[in-house]
Amino acid sequence: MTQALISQVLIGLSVAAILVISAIGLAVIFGVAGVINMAHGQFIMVGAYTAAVIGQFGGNTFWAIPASFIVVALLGLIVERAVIQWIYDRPLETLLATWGVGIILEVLMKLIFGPQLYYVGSPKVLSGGVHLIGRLPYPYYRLFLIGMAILMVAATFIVLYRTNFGLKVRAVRRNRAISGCLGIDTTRVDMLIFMFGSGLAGVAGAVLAPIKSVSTTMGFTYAVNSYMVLVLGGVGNLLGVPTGGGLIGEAETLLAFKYNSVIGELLVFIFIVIAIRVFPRGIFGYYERA
Amino acid sequence: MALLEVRGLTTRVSGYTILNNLNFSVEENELRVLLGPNGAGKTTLIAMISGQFKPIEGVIDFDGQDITGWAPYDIVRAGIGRKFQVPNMYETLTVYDNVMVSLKGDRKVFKYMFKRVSPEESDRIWEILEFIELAEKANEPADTLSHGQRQWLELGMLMAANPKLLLLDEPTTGMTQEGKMRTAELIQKIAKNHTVLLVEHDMQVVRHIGKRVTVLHQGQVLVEGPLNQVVADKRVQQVYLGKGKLQ
Amino acid sequence: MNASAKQLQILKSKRNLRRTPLISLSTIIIGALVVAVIGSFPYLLGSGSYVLVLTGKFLCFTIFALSIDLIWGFTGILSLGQAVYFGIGAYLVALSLKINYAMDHPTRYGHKFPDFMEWNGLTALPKFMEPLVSTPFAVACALLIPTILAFIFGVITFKRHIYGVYCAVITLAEALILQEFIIEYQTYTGGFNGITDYSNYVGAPFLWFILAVTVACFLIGRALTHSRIGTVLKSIRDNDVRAEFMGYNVANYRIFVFCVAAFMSAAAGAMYAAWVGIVSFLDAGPVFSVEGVIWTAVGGRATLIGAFVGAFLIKALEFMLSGLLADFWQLFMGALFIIVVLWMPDGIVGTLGDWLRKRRRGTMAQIREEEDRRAFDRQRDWAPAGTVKTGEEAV
Amino acid sequence: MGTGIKRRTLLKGAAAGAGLTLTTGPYHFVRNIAKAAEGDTIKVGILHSLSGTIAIIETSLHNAELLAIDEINAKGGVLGKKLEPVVEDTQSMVQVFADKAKKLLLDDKVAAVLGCYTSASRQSVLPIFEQYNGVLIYPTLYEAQECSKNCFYTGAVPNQQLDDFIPWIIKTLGRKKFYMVGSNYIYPKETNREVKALLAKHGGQNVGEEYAPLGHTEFSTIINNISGSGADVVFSDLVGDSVVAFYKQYKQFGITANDIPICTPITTEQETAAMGPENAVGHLTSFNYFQSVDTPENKSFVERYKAKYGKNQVTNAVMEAAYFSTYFLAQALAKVKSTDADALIFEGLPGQEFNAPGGPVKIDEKNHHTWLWPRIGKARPDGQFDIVWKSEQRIRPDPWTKYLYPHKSCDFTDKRVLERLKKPWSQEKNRSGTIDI
Repeated sequence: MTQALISQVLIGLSVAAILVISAIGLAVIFGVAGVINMAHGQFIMVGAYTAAVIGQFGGNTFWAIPASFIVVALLGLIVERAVIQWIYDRPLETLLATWGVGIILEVLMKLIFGPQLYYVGSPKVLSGGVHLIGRLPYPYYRLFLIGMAILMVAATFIVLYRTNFGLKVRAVRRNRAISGCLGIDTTRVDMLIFMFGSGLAGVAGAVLAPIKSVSTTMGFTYAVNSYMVLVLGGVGNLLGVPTGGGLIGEAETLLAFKYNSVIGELLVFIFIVIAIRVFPRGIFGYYERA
Repeated sequence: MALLEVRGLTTRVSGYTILNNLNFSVEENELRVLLGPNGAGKTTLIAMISGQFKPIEGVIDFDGQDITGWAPYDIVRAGIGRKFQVPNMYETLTVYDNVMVSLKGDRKVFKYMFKRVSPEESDRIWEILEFIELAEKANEPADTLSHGQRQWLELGMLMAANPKLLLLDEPTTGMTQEGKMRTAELIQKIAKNHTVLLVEHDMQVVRHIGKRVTVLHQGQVLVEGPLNQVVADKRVQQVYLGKGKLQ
Repeated sequence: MNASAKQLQILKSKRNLRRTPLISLSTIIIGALVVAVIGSFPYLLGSGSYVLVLTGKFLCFTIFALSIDLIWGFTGILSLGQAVYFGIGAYLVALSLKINYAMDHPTRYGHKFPDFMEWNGLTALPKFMEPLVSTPFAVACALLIPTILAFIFGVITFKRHIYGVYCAVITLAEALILQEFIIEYQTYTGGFNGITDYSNYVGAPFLWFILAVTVACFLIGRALTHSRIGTVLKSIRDNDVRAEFMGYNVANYRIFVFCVAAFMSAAAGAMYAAWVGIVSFLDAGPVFSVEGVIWTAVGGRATLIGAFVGAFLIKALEFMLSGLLADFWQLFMGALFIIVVLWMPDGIVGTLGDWLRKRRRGTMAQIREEEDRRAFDRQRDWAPAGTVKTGEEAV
Repeated sequence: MGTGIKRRTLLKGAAAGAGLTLTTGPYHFVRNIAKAAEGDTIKVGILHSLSGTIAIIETSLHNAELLAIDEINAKGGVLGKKLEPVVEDTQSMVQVFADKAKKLLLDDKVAAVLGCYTSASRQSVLPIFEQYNGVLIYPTLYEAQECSKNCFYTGAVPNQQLDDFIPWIIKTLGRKKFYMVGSNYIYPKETNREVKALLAKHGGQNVGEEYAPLGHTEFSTIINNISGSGADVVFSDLVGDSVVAFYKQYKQFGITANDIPICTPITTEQETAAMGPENAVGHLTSFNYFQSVDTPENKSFVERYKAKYGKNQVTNAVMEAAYFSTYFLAQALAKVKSTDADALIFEGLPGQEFNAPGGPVKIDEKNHHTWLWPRIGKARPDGQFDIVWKSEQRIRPDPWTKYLYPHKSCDFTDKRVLERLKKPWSQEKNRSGTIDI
């Protein structure tokens, strides 16, 4: 029993990692660029399909990661130039526009790849697992996912808080007009940060494809989970992502273990709503002055 | 007794002490000017009185009751109106509606629901609109007004609310000289039948209005008294050295 | 300009300011026309007609969109969970109808109570559902429970000053919860299959009833937004901080309008269930909520009629395109949303309105001139960073 | 403001006009065009989701049906008329299914409808078909316990999938401890009830039962529970995305088909392709058709399908059913020489025979379900299935599973039923052929 419980906690870690991976891109786009990107799930989906295509040419996940990053970043560039750049000052309307973008992406992908599920294998190196505790081996791939999660958060942190570019980004976020006056090329900053966020979503698609199913309709669930993670953890603070992800992931797996998956999901949602009521800005969210 | 009395007011924001045990009071029907270098805590004091922030220590008495830590709308209902530094009204509403919404009266949801604009109220609105010289723009959405006109409209809204005490936070920012002068006159008109607490940088305006002056420094009252006497004061000049000279 | 001219101006503004009547005569005429057309569908198209079925459905959607318009368009609360109230209303009515139907029409298992309870292992109608046998009671619940729920949610949300994006995401989560809940407790809700196979009320009388309710909702909405309280709601939408410092208890106003909206949605849901004869978890889910928001946006925020246009337009397009070019009709829907957001942020009705208002102001040349003057006015004296958020300059 | 009056009314007018014309106008226009074509074609409704979550499988059904219609038309159609498919996208939403069913019946006046996949969709449209007396041909395996006058069921029912499968697992594989995993809706729940009944009968043992939300893709917990339960075989009726995620993660947690095989009545070639054969290899599926079935009919069917829809396409049991259902319909129309629903239901379709890719199939005269050839397939490394067992004779469909409902059966030739069905729907709402025996 205790053994099973411990292994369950470990599994929870990997679930948390999956949540973090899928949410980090949104944390950048939503939390930093301030765009309510409803197409986030579809971005992940495109990333996964990129991985599938790479797979057709014999490349494995390690090839897919950079490829997906580039592809989806370019996609993000197009979306940002075509749609988002006009509505930065109307955040709630980015929601509608990106919802439209999401629909379009889904249909296009269906027209290109057909409606059937696609296959993405996991690299040979990561097949198999290590025996930690309990009967089951702990899959290498899930360890890899945990690693990826840490890596992606770290990378984002460095980009946002340890580079000159990150400084500009935060400046623009605080006050677009003034930073413009101070000679920061705000359009370029917006563009790049949106691309970066999209790219991260693409990576998420690439690394999640081998354990999930790849279809044109896979997006919505990821988008929803990502928003839950962000809102629970707190928008605009990177620490919020792992916190929110960790809480939700562990809660979901442990509840699923105690009762069953459906009740688990249900309770987690309720827990989130209550939590948000307690911390209106999320656990790590900072309060705007005044 | 004093209309507004602030005792031992203290507040910190992220470690910095903005107001430090501040004592200060305003009499009925007086026009008080609040002076002080940047960061002296003028705006914070206003924010405290209007309930935007809660003080860490100290008491704010208004009209005989302790309003410390009240919700902003309760404080307003108690009779304190606030003019923001940046002009601040309802952009998509017409000038008329802006004033109409601000009219004095019961603001409870269900009491308000079936209320219509009575003739008296309408007259009052037009009176105000003409007073602030925006009558012919009554039908225009507020966001078509120029900056100066916005400032005036907000003053008008405050008059409509007809509070016992008006807190005016730099109402002349970003105006041309003659704009400032006209605003000064407007304020004097208002001050005829309201108590006004005015925060102002521009010495010309202050001279123009020139009544009792309080100088804040590092969150405490430095000097208080008639204008010329204050200006003559050594400490004040020290405080202002390097900053905008008191010419 | 000289004094006398000014006086003239003022007089003119005063005259213009005579409040428009609650409903102008011409509105009544055209409204009556529309109502008459829809009301005569049963005769124009035959009572069995498919378009008739759709029309009733769209009217329910219209009310739903209207409720979103009230809270979003007029008060600035974006709720992505409005379907919660629609769904609860729909499910309660559907349950009641289904139970009654099962009583005199044995289900496929030959029992006297809903089949989804049978295959989930129940042997009789659960105690707590017996009150639902009386349909009037069910309808009462369908209207009241959502309103009360909205009140509770409203209090714990707006009293804590949660709005904007956070409000949007919380309400989204609420919709998800209800959806999960319905699927999980399929013993009582029919789960993934939803509730179907009960007597529905398709036909002229009920269509007229729906029509009447729709008109009523529009009147309520009009009265609400046109009266003084409407002005307060708009002022809250424009600048809630200022409203707070004008002595309005913003939270209370938000809660109030939120409840009204929830009530409307619930009514729409109740009629929807009775009309189409099938409800499923999708009617209570986030996707449906967002659809509602989109109808409102496309039709035109802050214009009541926009809700009507948006709902009818999009649903009609959707159903025609999905028949004509089954594979990629959704492309057009996606494109439509983007176009509306980018090029007509005030929606179809709003944009039309602007255009008309401009035309009335005179020739394009005059308009441009006026715009320039305005721009100049705004430039005349240097404005401090108007973009700074209100109250941010404090401290 | 004042000027606003006229504006607002103008808008209302414009808006209302727009709204109405857009609902009715073009729609009728299109309809009339369609009407013009009427007479020289026989309309057949194709009612599947081409978008949304279920489109993954339903599109392939839609393809198979169109393929069959093309072939029939190529051979000269029926009664000298071509079959005209009326395709509707139901967006994976039950309400839309109901809507479009109404449209097909009321406006397009189709002779019959081929369509639906999930039980949810079938149950949402059946009341409509009963009310307007249409004909629905439903090509999917389903949980049975149903027989509606207006529906013909050409997919497998439990007694054709489980009655041999479960004993085979227990006897041949010698595995007795079953752990049941399913998606959380009617089909898995009903199926598992039957499995439990069969287990009790053949001395199997049910060590666990768990349901995941539809579209759930995180199975680590369930897998952990499975390994904890000491089960030696998993019985899965997960559907859609869940299947793929489950098999993948199952493999990643290092459980192979030799340790605990997954047995299922629903995983097709399509899913094995999607999850990657290496994840499926060795696991078992019970179906009446596999792409690897070795008959000339099947070979040419697979060829024709790939020729029309592309090399990498795979065929599966549900598609096969969709394919021969279309032929059933064509033959029935030819037989009764009319498109009258009752004629089709009582003379046309019952007893139809067709030499399907999976072997000769036949619609039962009594219960309007279909005689099929149960098979058990073992997934190969190439994603196809080795047929490890095939029933000697064609199995009779049994809409009322005898272990659960011994005293019920379905018979449309029975007097009482006919009596009941003679009455119009308005007087007699019960349109099922169920009788007590």
